[in-house]
Amino acid sequence: MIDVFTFLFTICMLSIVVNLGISLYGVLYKPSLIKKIISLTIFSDSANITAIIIGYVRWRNPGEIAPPVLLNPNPTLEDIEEFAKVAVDPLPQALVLTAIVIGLAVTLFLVFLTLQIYRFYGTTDVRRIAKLKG
Amino acid sequence: MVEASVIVLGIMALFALSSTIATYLAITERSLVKAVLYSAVQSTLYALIYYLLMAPDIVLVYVPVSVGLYPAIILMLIKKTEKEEEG
Amino acid sequence: MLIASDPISASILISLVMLYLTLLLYIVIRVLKPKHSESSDESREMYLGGEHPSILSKPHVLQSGLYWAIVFRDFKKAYRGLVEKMHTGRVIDWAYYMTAWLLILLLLAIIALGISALV
Amino acid sequence: MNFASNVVGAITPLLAISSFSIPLLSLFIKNKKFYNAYALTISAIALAMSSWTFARLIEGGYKPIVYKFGGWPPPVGIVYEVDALNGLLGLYASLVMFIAFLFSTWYSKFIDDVTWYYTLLLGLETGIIGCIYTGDVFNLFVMLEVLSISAYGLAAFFTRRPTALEAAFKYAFIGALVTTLYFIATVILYSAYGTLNMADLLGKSTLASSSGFSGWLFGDVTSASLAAIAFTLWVFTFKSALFPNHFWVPDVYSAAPVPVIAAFSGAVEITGVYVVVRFMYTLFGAESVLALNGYRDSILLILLILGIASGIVGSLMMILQKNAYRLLGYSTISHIGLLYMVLSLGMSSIPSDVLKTALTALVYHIVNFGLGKVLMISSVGLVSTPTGERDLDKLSGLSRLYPIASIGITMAVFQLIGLIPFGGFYSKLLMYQAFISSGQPMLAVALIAISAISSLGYLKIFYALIFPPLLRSSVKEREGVVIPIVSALAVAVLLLGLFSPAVSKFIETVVENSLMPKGVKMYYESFIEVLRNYTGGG
Repeated sequence: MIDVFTFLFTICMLSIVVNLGISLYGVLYKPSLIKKIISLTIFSDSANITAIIIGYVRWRNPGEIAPPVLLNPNPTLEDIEEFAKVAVDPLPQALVLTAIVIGLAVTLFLVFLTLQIYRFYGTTDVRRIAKLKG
Repeated sequence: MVEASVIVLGIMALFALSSTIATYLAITERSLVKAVLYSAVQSTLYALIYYLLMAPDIVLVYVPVSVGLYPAIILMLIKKTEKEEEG
Repeated sequence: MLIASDPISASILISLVMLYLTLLLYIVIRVLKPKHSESSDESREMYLGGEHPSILSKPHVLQSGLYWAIVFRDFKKAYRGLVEKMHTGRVIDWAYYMTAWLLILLLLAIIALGISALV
Repeated sequence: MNFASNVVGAITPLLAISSFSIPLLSLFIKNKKFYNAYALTISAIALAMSSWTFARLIEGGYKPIVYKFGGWPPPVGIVYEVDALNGLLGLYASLVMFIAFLFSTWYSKFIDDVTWYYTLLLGLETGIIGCIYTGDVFNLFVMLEVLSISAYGLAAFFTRRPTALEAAFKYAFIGALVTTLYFIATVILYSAYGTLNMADLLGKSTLASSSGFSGWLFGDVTSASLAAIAFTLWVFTFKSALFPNHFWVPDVYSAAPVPVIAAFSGAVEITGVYVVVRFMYTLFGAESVLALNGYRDSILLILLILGIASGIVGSLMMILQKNAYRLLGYSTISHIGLLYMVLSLGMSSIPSDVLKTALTALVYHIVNFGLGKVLMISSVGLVSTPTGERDLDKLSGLSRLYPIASIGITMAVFQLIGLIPFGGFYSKLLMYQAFISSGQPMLAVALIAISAISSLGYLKIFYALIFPPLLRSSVKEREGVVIPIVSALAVAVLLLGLFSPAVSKFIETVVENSLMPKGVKMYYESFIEVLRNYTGGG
């Protein structure tokens, strides 16, 4: 059974890494600014999902798995131990929440910038936006 | 006998693979509107993966931002600028 | 010689180099200093390293004309590479250099891991 | 000690809150002078707090000060850990930012919307101080984002100038990519070590290599460290504008507001250098897992080569420039190259006293270069701002209107080239000594060659602004606060040189207590002490 787990997880990780690579290519080498924005959102989404997969500690202790929410309002020590066994790691989720919010701000700024650039240069093709050189 | 968790994991792997296809299409597609749609598909798949990975709180934030807000803003941007990517 | 590790001799040495440099720069400035009188063919050649002759009618040497002579004579090839291949102002051209640097870093990591796996 | 740690923790929240409250205040107050005074006061308070912190550090024998956010103990909560190095650099950065704010009070005459400007500039200072003081890898990411977003906004501040927009997009797209990459690096580190605290990482990375155990959470500690350091180095060489990642600097410089340029070259890029030093010497030192199969050595070697390349390319491109600030951008790149050249002398083959000289030269040169550059930018800014021109041809002779600017430019050129009574000479001398005693005289030759080539570039500014007679009739603007700024900085660079034995001795103590093995041990021990206090003295 463990082999199937590892295999499927590897597939997940691998496709996310491929996503990262493709979107990295998109941000760096695609000439259209809008395409760059789209690639950038995909890139940060993939980074976030990497963090979440790492926080999903399924392979560390196979068995039950639950969101990191403690249901019992007055937990005993055993409750907490049991909780720590089944819960996913909450820290990456907190990190991802922060990253999503920051990414939103950056994307909005980039959209505004692209709009302004289109107003001045009449294009969103980066090969033609090259007044500053040398 | 197949465990339920293996099925969940299998579904997740399937989603991840299809998200790769969606990403590839989004990057290579010439028409920007279609590219946005592909990236929305990819975001939806990611949201489902988040759900399977026991992160419902992320889903709650991620879906409005990445599936709703980003495509809307970028579509607005496309409407004001260019619809096609140049060669 | 260059290999002077104690502070005093290094200090003297570097000061000499600096002095030499300053002298050199001073000479360059003196040679290129604008002359309001008739300019000889020689100085004309100094200025006109690729510049339009109209700059001679200006009361003093403009920025753009000053180093062009030296630059064009000595660093022509280097500058052509730097300006036309590297600092083109297009983001896509930078991306090649930037990814090359990232790839070097990752490649080194993979090599280091590979060696430890082999040994 | 407790109070000192609270002061450390209070600096960034103070800056952040005062930054975000400006848009609110702008609903009620429209007066420009109010915002000038407000921002200046806040940055003066930040400067006072960081210098007070550094004074406490010296008093306590350079024992690192740890601040726990919200009282959460490390490694669970976020901590700020200030040792001698980041104490000094935090003081330095807040000084540079204070000068930038002081200059802004003069510069604000020429810009329309002051509120937005000060919001972003205070945000930038928050990011810089946060990045420098933090003791947590993920908090570094957050602060890096704060810094970056403010920096993009400031680069695009003149939204009506196409060049400003172009520069901002070039910076912002790759900047956003780069910070996301750093996020991945932190996640990788967390996955392998199960911690985000810097001191904890330091302990675990050293332990892992000596005892050979691995695989804490996910994957292998060694491969995770290698991947994380690869990404981190790429990110922070972009932020600090090392050679292949330097392209954004001249573009941003040629279009941003003048005080922002001073802040960029004095503080933002130095922050990048600082983080690289922190990662290469504290987190992943010579004893850590990174030393596996010579990976750390080869990375340092590549950084050395890139440093030389950066110095040469920067100083060659300087000669070609027509825009005054673009020229200064390339000069920054060339100096960053010099900094990376001494930074990378930590290979295992180099004895530790040479490394100590090299790192002393590094810190000394950071201060020299930063103050010289700020002096240069404020002098050139005084000349160029009233006309609105940045072209050297169009500025020719204009500094004859402003004698103080001529003095400032002259002193700054001497400082940046490294002439003898100025500080720049002595830090280059230290670098020279480090190169020679490391047994690589070619590096010393490269240092001299870079200084020589770049002096031609500085001469260009000199020659354009000071020598030629004044051609155009231009209205003279009142210098106001620029006179004290320029004269204070000119005196400062001179003093840095005249008292160079004392200064270099002091910096050597700082380096010894932060980056050398003794200092790294202190960094780790104060983390352990905080942890022990929390768990109840055990």
